[in-house]
Amino acid sequence: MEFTNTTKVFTCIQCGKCTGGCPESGRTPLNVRLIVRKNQFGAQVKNSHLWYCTSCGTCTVRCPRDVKPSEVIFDMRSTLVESGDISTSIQKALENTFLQKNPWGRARSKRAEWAEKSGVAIKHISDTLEKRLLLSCCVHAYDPRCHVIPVNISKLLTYSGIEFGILGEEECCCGNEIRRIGEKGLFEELREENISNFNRYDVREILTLSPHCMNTLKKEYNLPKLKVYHYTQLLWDMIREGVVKIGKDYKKRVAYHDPCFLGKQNGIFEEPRYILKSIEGLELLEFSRSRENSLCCEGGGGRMFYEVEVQYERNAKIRVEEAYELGVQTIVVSCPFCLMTLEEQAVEKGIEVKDISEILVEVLE
Amino acid sequence: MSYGLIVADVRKGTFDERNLDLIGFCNILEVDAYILLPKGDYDVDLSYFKRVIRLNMEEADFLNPLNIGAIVEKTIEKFGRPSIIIFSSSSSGMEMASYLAGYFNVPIITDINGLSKEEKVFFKSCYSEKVYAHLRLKNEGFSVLTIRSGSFKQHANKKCEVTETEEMDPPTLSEKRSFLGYVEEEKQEIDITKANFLISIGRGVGKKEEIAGYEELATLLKATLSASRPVIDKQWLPKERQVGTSGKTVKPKVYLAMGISGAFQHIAGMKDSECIIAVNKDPEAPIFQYAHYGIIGDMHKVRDKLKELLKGL
Amino acid sequence: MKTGIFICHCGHNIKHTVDVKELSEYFKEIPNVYVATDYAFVCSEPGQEIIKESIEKFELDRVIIASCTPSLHGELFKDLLKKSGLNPFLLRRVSIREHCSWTGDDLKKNTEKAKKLILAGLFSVVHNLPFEEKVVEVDKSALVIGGGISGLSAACFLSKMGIRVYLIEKEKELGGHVKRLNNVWPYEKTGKEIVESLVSELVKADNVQIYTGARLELLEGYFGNYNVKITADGEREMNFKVGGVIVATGFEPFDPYLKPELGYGRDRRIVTTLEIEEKLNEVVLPEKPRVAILHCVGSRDETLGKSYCSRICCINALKVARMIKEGYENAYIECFYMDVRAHPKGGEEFYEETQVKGVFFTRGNVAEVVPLSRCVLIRGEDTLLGEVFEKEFDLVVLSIGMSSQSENKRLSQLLKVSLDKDGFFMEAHIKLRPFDTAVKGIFIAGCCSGPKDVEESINHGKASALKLFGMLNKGYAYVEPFVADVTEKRCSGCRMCESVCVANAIKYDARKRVVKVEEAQCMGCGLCNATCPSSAVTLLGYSDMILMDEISGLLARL
Amino acid sequence: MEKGFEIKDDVNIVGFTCSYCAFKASEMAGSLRLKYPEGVKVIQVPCSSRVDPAFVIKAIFEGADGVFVAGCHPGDCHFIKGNYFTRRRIYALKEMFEAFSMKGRLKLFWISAAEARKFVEKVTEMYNHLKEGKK
Amino acid sequence: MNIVVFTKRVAAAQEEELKIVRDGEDLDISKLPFKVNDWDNYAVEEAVKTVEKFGGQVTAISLGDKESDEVLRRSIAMGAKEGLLIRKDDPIFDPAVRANVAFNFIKKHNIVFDAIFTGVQAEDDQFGVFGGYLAALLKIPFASMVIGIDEWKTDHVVVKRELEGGMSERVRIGIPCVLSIQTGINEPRYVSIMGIRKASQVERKVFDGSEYMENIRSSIELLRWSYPPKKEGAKLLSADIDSACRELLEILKEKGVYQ
Repeated sequence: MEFTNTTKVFTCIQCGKCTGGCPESGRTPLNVRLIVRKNQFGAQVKNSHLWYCTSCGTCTVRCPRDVKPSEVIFDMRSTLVESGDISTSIQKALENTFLQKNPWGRARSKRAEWAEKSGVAIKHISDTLEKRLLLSCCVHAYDPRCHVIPVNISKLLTYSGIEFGILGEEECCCGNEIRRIGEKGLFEELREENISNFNRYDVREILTLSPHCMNTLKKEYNLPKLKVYHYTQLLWDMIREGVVKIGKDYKKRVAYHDPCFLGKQNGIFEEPRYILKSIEGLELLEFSRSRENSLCCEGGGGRMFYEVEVQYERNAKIRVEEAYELGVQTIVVSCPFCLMTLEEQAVEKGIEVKDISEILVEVLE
Repeated sequence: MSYGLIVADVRKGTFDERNLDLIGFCNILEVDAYILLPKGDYDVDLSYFKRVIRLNMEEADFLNPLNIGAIVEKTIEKFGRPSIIIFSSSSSGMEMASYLAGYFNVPIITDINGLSKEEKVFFKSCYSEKVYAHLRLKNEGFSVLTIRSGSFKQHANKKCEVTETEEMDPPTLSEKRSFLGYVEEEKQEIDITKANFLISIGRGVGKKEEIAGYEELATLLKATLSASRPVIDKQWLPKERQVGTSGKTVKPKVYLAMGISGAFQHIAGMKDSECIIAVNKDPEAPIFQYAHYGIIGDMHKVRDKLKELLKGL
Repeated sequence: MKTGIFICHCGHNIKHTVDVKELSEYFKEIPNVYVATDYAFVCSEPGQEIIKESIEKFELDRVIIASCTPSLHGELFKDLLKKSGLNPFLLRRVSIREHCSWTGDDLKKNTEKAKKLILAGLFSVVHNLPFEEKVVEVDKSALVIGGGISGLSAACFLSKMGIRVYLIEKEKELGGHVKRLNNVWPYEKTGKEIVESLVSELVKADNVQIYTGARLELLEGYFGNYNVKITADGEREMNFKVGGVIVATGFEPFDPYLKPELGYGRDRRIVTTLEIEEKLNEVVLPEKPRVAILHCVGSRDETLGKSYCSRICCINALKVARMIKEGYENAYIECFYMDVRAHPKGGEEFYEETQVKGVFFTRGNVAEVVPLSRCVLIRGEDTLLGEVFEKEFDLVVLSIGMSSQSENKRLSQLLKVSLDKDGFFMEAHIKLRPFDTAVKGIFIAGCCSGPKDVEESINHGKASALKLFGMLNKGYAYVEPFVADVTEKRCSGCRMCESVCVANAIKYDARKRVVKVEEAQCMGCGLCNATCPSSAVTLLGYSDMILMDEISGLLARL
Repeated sequence: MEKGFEIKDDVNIVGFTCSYCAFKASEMAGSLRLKYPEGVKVIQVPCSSRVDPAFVIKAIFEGADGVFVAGCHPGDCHFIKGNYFTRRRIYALKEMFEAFSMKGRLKLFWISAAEARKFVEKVTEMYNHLKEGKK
Repeated sequence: MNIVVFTKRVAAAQEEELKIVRDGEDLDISKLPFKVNDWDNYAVEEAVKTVEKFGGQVTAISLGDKESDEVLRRSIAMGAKEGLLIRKDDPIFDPAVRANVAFNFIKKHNIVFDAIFTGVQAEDDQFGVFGGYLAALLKIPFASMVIGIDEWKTDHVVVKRELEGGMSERVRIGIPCVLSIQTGINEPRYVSIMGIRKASQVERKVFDGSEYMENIRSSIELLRWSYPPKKEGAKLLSADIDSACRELLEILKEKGVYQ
C-alpha cells in the first residue's frame, strides 16, 4: 500500500529516539523511524508492520522534532481502513463499534449491567444535581472481570456522599482506540454522539475509569470547559481530604504499573503512588522501567483486536517476570487494558494483578 | 386421500438419517407418506412409506433443483396432488424446496422444528434461535415445507402394512445446470473458522509435551485443534489456531473447550458456537456460564479416557 | 509645492512587469509635479545626477523616488538630497519593486498598482517636514551585565580603551561557567586560568567597578545617558549613570530532569558533562569502565521548546571521552549522536583523533536509560543498522546543552530588548548587526544571544565592546527626529498617552496641565498618537495627515 | 458603487504593517518573488499600535474592501508591548465591524520579519475570502 | 458482466434479548441496532470482486423501508455502481411475496443482468428461500450455498456448493442465473464511515413497493411469536470421568460431528 504523508514527517531527522523507546520495535518487524522515513517519500510500507503499534505514545512524547510518529502510523492505518484492506478481527471490532458502540459487539442495552452488581443505587446522570458523570470504558462495561472497577468506584463514591450519575445504555465508546486504529470517520461519529450526550444532560465533569477514555476526552474532544479526570486522581483527593479513611493494613509487596495513557501520555504518575503509599503495611516497589519509561502492556492501539504475525515474548510476560524477581505479590494497575493483559500472564507465576480500587476497597475502615 | 410427498434426502448413495424427521412429520400430521427416490441402492426401510416412487434417474440429476418441478408435475399427473411436499433442511433440500415453491408459485415454510397439530400451525426459529414464529398456511393447494433435522425423528415409528413401489421415468432433464463432481478436499492449511468440530485447549494444558496428546485426540475424533492465547503465546501451537478477539472468531457445531477458564476475550471469539462443551477442574470457571455441557475434572484425564474409549471402539 | 518623481526601471526588475513609461507620462499630468521621469538605474551615478539636476533646475521642494524598498539605499539618497541642498526628510521613497513588480505578473495590473503607490507617496509627502537631526552628549561609561567570560572580555576591552566600566555579576564570584571547566578546548588551559587572568586585569584597573551578588533593578534613559539602579550583595542599592550597556548574561546548563526517560537523578552513575568534568576523579569506575556518552541532551528538541543546536556539546562530549580515555586506557567508550557537529576550527580534526583513540560512535538518539543494580542499561536504535539495541554501561554521561538564562525575561523588560522564542536576546539583525540590539546603545555579548563556545564568547564580548566603544568615543549622538510631539493647545491633560507610553517619555506638567514629550526618551512607536482622544499628540514623520493621505492615495480611483 | 451585490473583479485591501516585522516580511516576500494579488497594498507604520481606528474606518469609507493590521507576534514587540494595545484596539474595532455585518473585512495578523510566506498566505486568504463574499 | 445483488437490512439481534410483546403478536425490535444481512454482505463483496475481475457493474437492490437506503449506501461504498430501493414500509414476512415483488420489479423495469446474487438466507426470518424462488419465477437456473466461483464464462459459470459434513460439489450453471452466496466465500472488505459518506453522494433511486404488489397475496399467516424452551446453563455430565466421557461421545454423535 502506498501512503500519502502528513506535513510534519518532513522535519524528521531520523534520530531513532522513537524506535529505541518503542515497546515493539526491535522485537517485531516494526521500526517506527523507518516507517516515518518511508512515509517521507511515500515509499512502500508493509501493511502488517503498521499494526504492531500499541499507540503507547512513547515516540510522540519523546520525538525531538515533534513529528508525532504514532500519528503518522495512525494516518497510514487510516489509508488502509479507507481502502478496506484490514484484518477481519479489526474489521469486526470496527463494525461492532459502529453497530453497538462497543468493539465487542455486545448489546448496548447491557452496557450498565455492572451496576446491578454494585449493590448501591446508581442514578442516571439526568437525575443528579452535580452532573458528575462516571464514564466506563467498553472493557469495564462488558468484561465480567473488569466490572469490579466501576462497582468499587461507585461504592466508594456513594459511601462518601459524592454524587455521580451514569449514562446507562446511552453510554458509547469514546473512540480513543478507534481513532488509533485509523477509522477517523467512526471516531468523529462517536465523538459527536458522546458530545451530544454530554450536552443533553449538561454534564459538567467526567470521572473516567480508563486512561484511554480520559486521554481522548481531554485531548481529542476539544471540550475545554469540561473537567475530565481519572479516578485515581479523585481517589487520592478523597484520601487526602479524609473523605475516605484507610483503616486496615495491606501487608504485601506491591508494584505499580504505569499505564501509558495515564502516565507518559498524560503525566499522572504520583496520585496512584500516593494512594498506595498511604496504605499501612504495603511495601511499594518500583519496576526498573517505571513512570516515563514504563513498559507498555500491549493492550492499546487496536492490539486487543489484532493478533500480530510474529510470535515474540509479550511485554506483559516480561513485566510479570520482573515482578516475580522483585518478589512482588501484587501488581497494581489503573487501566482495564493493563489489568487484562497482565493478569493473563501473572496467573501462572502466582502473582495477583489488581486494580487500585480493589486494594482500596479491601483496606477501608 | 391426499398425501405428503417426501423428496428423499440422499447423497453419494446414502439415505440420510434426516429422512426420518420427514417421515415422523407425516406421521404426526397423519398423512400418507410418499417418497421420491432416484436410482441407486439405498439402505432404507421402505415400509415407512405408503408409496415409493423410484425415478429412473441418477442421484445427481435428482438433486438438481432445475428438475424437481417437472418431476413433481409428473408425480401429480400420476398420483394426484399431494397436500404437502417436504424436504429436509439440508443444503440440497433447501435448494430444491425454494426452487420448487417458485416453480409452482406456492407458499413455502422452511426449517420447521415443531408444530401444533390441532391448529395446523408450524413453528420455525427466527433470529438465530431467539424466537419461534408460529405460522399457518392459508392456501388451498399444496405447499412446500422443509424440516429441521432432529425435530421429528422420534415419530418415525409407524410402518405401513402395504408399500406400493412404482417405477417412474424422469421428465426431460434440464441442461442449464449440471453436476461436475465432488470436490476432493485437498489437505489445505488448517482454517479453524471453517471447522465443524473444534477441540480447543487453554492454559490448563500446562506443558508443551502435553500438546501431542491433544493432537492425537483431535485426529481420533476428526476434530481440529485450536487454542486460547496463553498456549499460542508460548508458541506451543501456531498463531492461526488462536480463538479469541485478537485471534479468530469461530462458530463450529461443537466447541470442546479443555482447560480454558473463559477469559472475556476468548469467550467473545467462540460464544456463537452451536454446542459448547467445557472441561475444567474449576467449577467456578466462567466458561461454564457459556457452555451447554460441562465436565468438571482434569483435562488430561478426560483426554486419556476419551482416547482409550475411542481406540477401544 | 514643487515635486519631482523619479521612477527607476531597476534594469529589468521593475520594467518587465510595470509600464514605467506610462507611469512617468501619467504623473507628468498631475499639478505640482514639476518633473516625472523614468530611468534605468536611479541609484547609479548618472541616475543621481538626473535627480540633482532636477532639484536645482526646478527648485524642487519634495522628491519622490519610486524604486526598490526604502530600507535599501536609504543613506545614499538622503545624502544626495543634502548634497543638492534639500532637507533629506523631504524625500519620499516608494517601493514599486518589492511591493509591486515582483509580487505580480500582470503588467497592466502592476502598473495600476504602482500608480496608486506613487500617488500615495505624492499625497503624503506634502506633509513631510524639514527636520533637523538632534545631537546629544554621551557619558563615556558602560554597564556590563554578567561576569562570565564574555562579560569579562568586554569589560577588559572597554577599560583598556578608557571607558569607565560597571561590571555586575549575580553570583558571588566572577567567572561564570568557564571557571568550572578543567580543560578549555582548544587552548588546553583550565577555565580557571583564563578567568583569573582577566579578573586580575580588571581588579588592577582604576576605571572598573565590580559588583558581585548584584542585580539590575532599573535602567532608564537613552543612549549616552542611562540611569542605572542596582542592588549589590543582596541589599546595598547603587545608582549611577552610563552611556551604554553590554548584556552578557550567559546561559544556564540544560536541566536534565526535563528528560525523565534518561534517568538523571535516579542513579549516581548517570551524570552530566559538566559534572564529570568537575569531578572525574571522584567517580569510582571499574578498571575497564564502559561509558556511554549521550549527545544532544536538551538540544534540538522541539518538544522541550529547545529546537536549537547548543553547538558546544559535541566538542564537550568528545572532550569528556578523551578525558576518560586518558584516565582509563582500557575504557570502552561509546558516543550516541544524532549528528556530530564539531563546529569550531580544528573541531573536525579533534573528532577524528578521538575516533582514532578508540572511542566508538553510534548514530542514534538514546531512548531510555534504565539503572539496574549490575549496570546502567541504555536502549536505543542504531539508526544506521536499523537495529534496536540494549547495552550495559558503568557510567552514562549526558552531554547537556545550553538553555537561556532564566533571568533574561526580567532583564528584557528592563532593557526593552526582545527575546527570541528560546529566551535568548535578539540581535538587531542576525547577519548585519549581530552585536546590536534593537535598542540603540545596548549590545549583547556571548551566550545570552544563543549558544557559543568559549572562543566565540570571548570574541563576541570584545566585538560588542568595540562597537559600543566606537559609539561612546564620538562623545555625541544623533537622536531620531521621529518622536512624538504635543500640541499643547489641544492637550486636555487626560494623561492617557502617559499611561500607555512604554518608554516613559511622556511627562505630565502639573502646572500647565498638559503633557510633554522627553524627546530623547521617545522611541517613536506612535501609540500615544493613536491613543490621544483630542489629536494633540503627533508622531512626527508618521502624522495622522501623512497616513490619512497615504490611505487616500492607495484607494484613489484612477 | 454602487450596489452590494454587484460582482466586482478587483478587491482592495489596505494593510498597516509594522516596520519591525510585517513590513519586513512584505519586503522579503517581494525579494522571494512570492506572488499575491495586486489589490493588496501596504502602508508602513512604526508599530502596529500606531494604527488609529480612524485610519481603518477612513480606508473603508474610501472604498477599501478589507483592512488588515499586521504586527509582531505577541511578546515580540520592539516597543515591548505596543502590539498588546493593538490587539485590544482591533478586537474592539472588530466587534463594531461585526455589528455592521462586516466581519471578515478587518483582520489582525501576527507576522514576524521572517514570515514572508505567512504574509503572502494570510493576505491571499483574506483577498480570496473577500472576493468570494462579493459574489 | 452485470450483477444484481439483493441486500436486506436486518435487526442485529445476536447480542440482544428479543422482546415478544402484545401477547405474542409482535416482536419489539425498535431498540435494536440495524445492519446489513451478513449473507448479503458476502454476496455484495463477491459481486464486486467478480466485476473487478471480469468487468461490468453491480446493481444493489433492497426491498424494505426507507432506512434500507443504508445498506444500499454500504453496497455502493463497497463498489456497487448504483442502488435501487423498492420501498415498502411494512415488513414483508413471506419470502414468496418478497420473491414475487422482486420478480415484478425486474420484469417491469426490464432489468438486464447476467447474474443475480443473494445471500443464502436473512438473519431475521431465516427462510433461505428468496433466491431459489425468484430464480424459478424468472425461469433461470439457480444454485444455493455457493462457496466459490471457479470459472466465469460468457454462457456459464462453475460454482462450488457447500454440502453437509465438510463436503462440497462443483456444478456448472448457465447464464443468466441466480446464485445464493454462502458466508465464507470471501472476506468482505471493510467499509469505512468516510467511504459510506462518500457513497451517499451517489443517487439511489427509490421505487414505490406497492406498485409491484398487485395480485400478490401471502398464504402464510404469522400467528404469534414464542420463546424457545429455556436454555439451562451448562448441563454437567457425570462426575465420574469414565461415564462422563461416554456421555460426551454420545453428544458428539448426536451433533453429527463424530460418527
